[in-house]
Amino acid sequence: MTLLRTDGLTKQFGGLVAVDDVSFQVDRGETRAVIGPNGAGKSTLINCITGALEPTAGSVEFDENDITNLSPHETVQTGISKSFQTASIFPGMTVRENVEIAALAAEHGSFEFNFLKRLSGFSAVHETADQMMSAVGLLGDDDTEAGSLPYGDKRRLEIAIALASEPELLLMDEPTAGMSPDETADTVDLVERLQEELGLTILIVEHDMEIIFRIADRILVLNRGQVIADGTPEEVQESERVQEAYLGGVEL
Amino acid sequence: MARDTTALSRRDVLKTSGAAGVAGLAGLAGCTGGGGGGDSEYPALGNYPVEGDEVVFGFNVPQSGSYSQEGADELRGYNLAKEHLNNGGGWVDSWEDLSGDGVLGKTVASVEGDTATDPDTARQSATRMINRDNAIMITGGSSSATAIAMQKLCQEEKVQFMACLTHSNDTTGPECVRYSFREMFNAYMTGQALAPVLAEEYGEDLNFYQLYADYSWGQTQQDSMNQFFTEVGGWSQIESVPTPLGTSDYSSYLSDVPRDETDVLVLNHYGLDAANSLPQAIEAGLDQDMEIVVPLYNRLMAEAAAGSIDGIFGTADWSWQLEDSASQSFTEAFRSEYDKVPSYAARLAYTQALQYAAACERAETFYPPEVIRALEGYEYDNAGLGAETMRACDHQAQRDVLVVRGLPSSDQTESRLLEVVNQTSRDQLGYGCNEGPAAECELGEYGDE
Amino acid sequence: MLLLQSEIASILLNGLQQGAIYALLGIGLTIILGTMEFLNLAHGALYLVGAYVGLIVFQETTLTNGFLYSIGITSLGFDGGFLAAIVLVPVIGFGIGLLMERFVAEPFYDRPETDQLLVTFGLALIVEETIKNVIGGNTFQSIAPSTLFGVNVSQPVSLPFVGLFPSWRLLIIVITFFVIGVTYLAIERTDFGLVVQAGTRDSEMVRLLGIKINRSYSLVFALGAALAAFAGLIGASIQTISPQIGTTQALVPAFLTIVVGGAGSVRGAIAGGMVLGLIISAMTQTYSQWAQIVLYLFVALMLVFRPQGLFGTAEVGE
Amino acid sequence: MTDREVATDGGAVAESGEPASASGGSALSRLRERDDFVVVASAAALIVFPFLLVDVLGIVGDVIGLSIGGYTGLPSLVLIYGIIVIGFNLLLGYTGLLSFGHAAFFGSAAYSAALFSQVVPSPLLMVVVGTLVATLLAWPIGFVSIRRSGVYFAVLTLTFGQALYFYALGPGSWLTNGDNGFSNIEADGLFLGALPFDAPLTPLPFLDSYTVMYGFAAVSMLVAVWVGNRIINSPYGLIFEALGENEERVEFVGLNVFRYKLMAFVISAVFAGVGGALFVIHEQYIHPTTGLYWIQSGDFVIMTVLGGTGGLVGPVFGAFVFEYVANVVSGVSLPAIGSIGSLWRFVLGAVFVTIVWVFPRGIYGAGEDLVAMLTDRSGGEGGGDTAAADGGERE
Repeated sequence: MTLLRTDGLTKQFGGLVAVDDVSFQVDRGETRAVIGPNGAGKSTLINCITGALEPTAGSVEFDENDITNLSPHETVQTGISKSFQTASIFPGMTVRENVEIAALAAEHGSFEFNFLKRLSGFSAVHETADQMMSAVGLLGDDDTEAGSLPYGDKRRLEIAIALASEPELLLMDEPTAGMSPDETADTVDLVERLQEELGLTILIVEHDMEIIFRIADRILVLNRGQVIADGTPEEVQESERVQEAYLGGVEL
Repeated sequence: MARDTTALSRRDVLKTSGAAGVAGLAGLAGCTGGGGGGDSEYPALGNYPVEGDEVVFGFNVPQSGSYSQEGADELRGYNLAKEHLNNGGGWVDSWEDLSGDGVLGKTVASVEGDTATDPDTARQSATRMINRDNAIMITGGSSSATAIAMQKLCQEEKVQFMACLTHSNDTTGPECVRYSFREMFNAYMTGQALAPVLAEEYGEDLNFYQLYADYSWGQTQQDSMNQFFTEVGGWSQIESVPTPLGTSDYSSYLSDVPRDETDVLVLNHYGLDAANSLPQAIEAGLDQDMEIVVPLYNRLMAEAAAGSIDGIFGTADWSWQLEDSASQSFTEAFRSEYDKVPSYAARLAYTQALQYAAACERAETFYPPEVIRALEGYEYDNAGLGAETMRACDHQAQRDVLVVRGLPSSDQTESRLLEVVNQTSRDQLGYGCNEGPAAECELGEYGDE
Repeated sequence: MLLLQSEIASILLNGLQQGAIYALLGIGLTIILGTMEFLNLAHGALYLVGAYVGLIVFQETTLTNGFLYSIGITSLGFDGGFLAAIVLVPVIGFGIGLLMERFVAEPFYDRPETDQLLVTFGLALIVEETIKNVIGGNTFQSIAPSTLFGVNVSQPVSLPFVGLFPSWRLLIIVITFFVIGVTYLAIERTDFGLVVQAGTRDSEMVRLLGIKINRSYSLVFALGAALAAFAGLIGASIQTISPQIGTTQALVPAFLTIVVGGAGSVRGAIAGGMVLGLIISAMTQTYSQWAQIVLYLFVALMLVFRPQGLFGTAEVGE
Repeated sequence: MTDREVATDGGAVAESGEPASASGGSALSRLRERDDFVVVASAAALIVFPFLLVDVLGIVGDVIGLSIGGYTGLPSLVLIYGIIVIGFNLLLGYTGLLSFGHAAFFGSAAYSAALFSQVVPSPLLMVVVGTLVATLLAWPIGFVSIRRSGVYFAVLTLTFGQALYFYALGPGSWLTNGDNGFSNIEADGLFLGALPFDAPLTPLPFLDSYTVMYGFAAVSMLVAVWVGNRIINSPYGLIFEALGENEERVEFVGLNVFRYKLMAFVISAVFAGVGGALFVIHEQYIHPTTGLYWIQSGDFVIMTVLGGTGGLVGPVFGAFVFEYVANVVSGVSLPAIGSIGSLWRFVLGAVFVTIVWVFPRGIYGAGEDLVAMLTDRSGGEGGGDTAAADGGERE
């Protein structure tokens, strides 16, 4: 059953066509990947889906309703959450506060006039926060300042924030960038574990071939904004176009 | 205007309790009502009765901001007055009301405040002097906005205000109050004094063009110039253009002046503004095509534009160059104390402080309503400008006005930049109590009604 | 209200002259703010210092009060004339800029903007009060020379359309445009200028690329300071000089100029200055009471509908 | 704030200085949670404040021969500016938006309250009307300004303030009495004049600095502190702080960044409106330079940063130091130098520079650090915090 579908999605910056007529689907519960060399348009595609960029043409559907022209916060409210490549967190606030703000948004929508209501009264928000912190193993540090966490923990906090929005689809923008090999392994295990526990659908944008071929059910390959392959890891490996454009003809 | 508050005013309760309380706490000898003649037969009002053997005058002058130099000269005038009130000298020797050993037996002490030529700062420092330092009188200021702000406060607090340097018609017009007196002449009188002299000097039915500083002083000033130039000289006004507060480059305004039509350019700018607009007018060569008039001179501007004031007419409150005995004795006393000649701001300060002291002596009390009545309608001729009357209906002094002209750079000395052309007698100046600015003045209550 | 030809011409001339001073102030501020993202509220104080240094270099100034006077120094400076001032004021401004960058800006690059604001605002107060208490609070005459390069500049010259126009003001337009041109070329053409431009586009990237940025930061700051000081000298030649002119005449116009022109863009500062100068000049010759109101509302409309300013890059103005 | 975004985006790469102004989570914040503690603590401070400022300092002054005591009106004035900067700090300290035009809301509230007093001389209604006008003005100004950030936002808000200032001074003087200032404010007591503002609250002689006006201002301050505390402990407090840290992330957790920033702007304008109305009731006078000029907006910024943007009530200390130096220190005359008079701006400038250099988190922040050091809390929250602030030397 299709959760997310793009239909002829295009994005032009003046003369440059960053995303050129991309149509692809993500099924519920699937781990979908988007790969491609630098500048292939991966991030632009994600930004068009989240509404951070306004697509020049084409449409994006999520759970059968059109989210093409929604702003990012509206897209998140429909059930899509994004974790950033650069661990975008709130450094001056505690770990708990970082996660609670996402849980709060999921709880009461994008805007409320509750500026006199006591935050401590939102029990559901605290429970979700605890759940997500424990899921990423940060419950112990809930009182420390997020900025003083080691880099790996920051990435995991970021994922916890994304999960606290209780999304159906989690977009992960190069989650293992700048990580050591064992940190990468931990993160991958975490992602797989979360998928089973929370029944998440995940769309990963990644450089690292080795991870993609291990955990992705289906892979979309982009090059210069165009789709050059879309299928299971095996099909993608065979396709000459992929090898020639992306792997430089090297046999995997 | 001010509503009649019969309820206990702050001063009454605070006075009797506050002073005693503080004195009690600090263990000072708490005797009250001692010292001078039985001066406590009136109920407490404002900072009256005066406790202890000192009476405090509040000198609130600009010490920061663009008029700090004028404030410094006012302060010299005030301190000289305090010195003479306590130990004799200067005018105190010749004024029969003043004894030379304090006022009503109390030595005169003073506290100082900074108005920063800003109405709110002026009010805050005046409030401090009234509430904390128990000043019986506040005086000072070098702009009409601060003068009006302070006199409104003093009316509420029932503490006497003696306006120093404020030339706007409004101060003793629509914004007048019972608790304020003004020695300085106003824009209306400037117009009356200048018009006949300029009509004779430059001729009849000419065209004049005005620039005016767009605040209370400038507005009333250009009104008066227009009224009297048309009435007396038969002149006609081409246009009167407002220049916003804070303008310092007048070149666009000056290039808008129609050179061929205009015979006289009137720069209703004061102090720092005039020190910018006049030189810029000369630089634009306007003086070649027309006469230029700066209705109100002051020392700050004359010094800062010394190169451009040659032959420029204006008016001034007073000048140390006057020959009469009072002017000479004040100038001598000032020069021996500060080795420089006094500006008219210093004379205004000196006069107003002494006038208040003399009024207290005449009323034989510091009780404000009585002091006010002692000042209202008081005739005097010992303040350097011949016969003067402090009018009862709007508290505006009816006095002579000096018409002056800038000296060429060659004749200028460090202390002599202007020459006195004419001392226009007060009989040709002023207006009735139901005319001009006085018509809009409602003084308000004495405080003992 | 039909504007005569001569009025339009004089509006243009006065607008250019006022705009030139705004542009000088704007360029100085924009390269500092653009390159180092340093919010410098002491920019007005640099204008003030330029005016006073110009005063002392231009003529031997007699003091009548202040600390120096109280210890017996009754005159200050030497009769160097305007030429000496044109040379010395920017040089001294440059030196002060170097010191200021080293001791005030450098420790604050990574501090939040509010801290930069407070320390520079405090510094501006200290500079203003020091000058007032040392040299004295009185107002000095403007220091326009009577002759320059042998040309008599004190008499107005008659121009087509405009009629008589102060020749000194004409010369100011020439001088300031020359300085603006030289600065513009220095930034557009030289490699030092390249660093400045790169810095104003994305100072983060410049730092990451490891370009030895510290030295050019101090040079950029010093150049900005020199320009502000020079603007102070020009201002001092047409208006009186007093301790308040830094705050009243330079600080707000500098910020208005850079936002209209686009923060970080030298071309923007020049254009922004000109546009603001023309608006003020046009309004004072028509509805003068509304001049300031129209100026501020214009800047507001500009910021609302063209956020990045005339030449700013969209990213800077987002 | 470009500087902050750089810090967080670069979070992954360089541990550059954390924005010191955001308060760290700790026992202290739990302490702040409990409403009653904050309100009780504030009430205690308000009860003692006039006595300390006017009477005690007055006696200390008499002893050492310097007139450093406060005067009766000063405590109310400090509270009025305190209320304004509490609201302003929600915008500056928490949400990270530096506005240079808040005098527009202060002044418009003051003038509308003053004009309203001639219709109904009731102080309470004056505060309501003034606050309403400030809020109605803040909505459109906020709507167009919030899209900008950094110096653009500061200058945009400045332009609205300046336009109002020059209107009130020139063309609008038929309404505001222009440069003469507006002084016929009819309300001069609570409950339609029954309790005149100047009269002391209690007949006790040594409590004469406690006037009815001070009572009115103190109650308003208590309400402001209570409301402010509720806001920072409500979802808004969390969201404002998050906005100040990383606006993009707030958008990506599903919150409408624009509307929350606008709410922060309007809430701060409400506080400024209350302050404006109280000011005109206290001072019975308002002038365009006091009410609308950009220097007044600058003073609000200075007071807030001086006091410390980290806590809710930090800025109130900044308001106290600012008003005390401006209105009392300026009147002190030292035996050697003579009257400080004109030097007080020098003193103020020196105080600013020292505070920023020595106490990066303002006076209140310094107090918090002192308390943290004295009680030697574990986790060295205080110490760690300041270390982090200086740690980020630029490479």
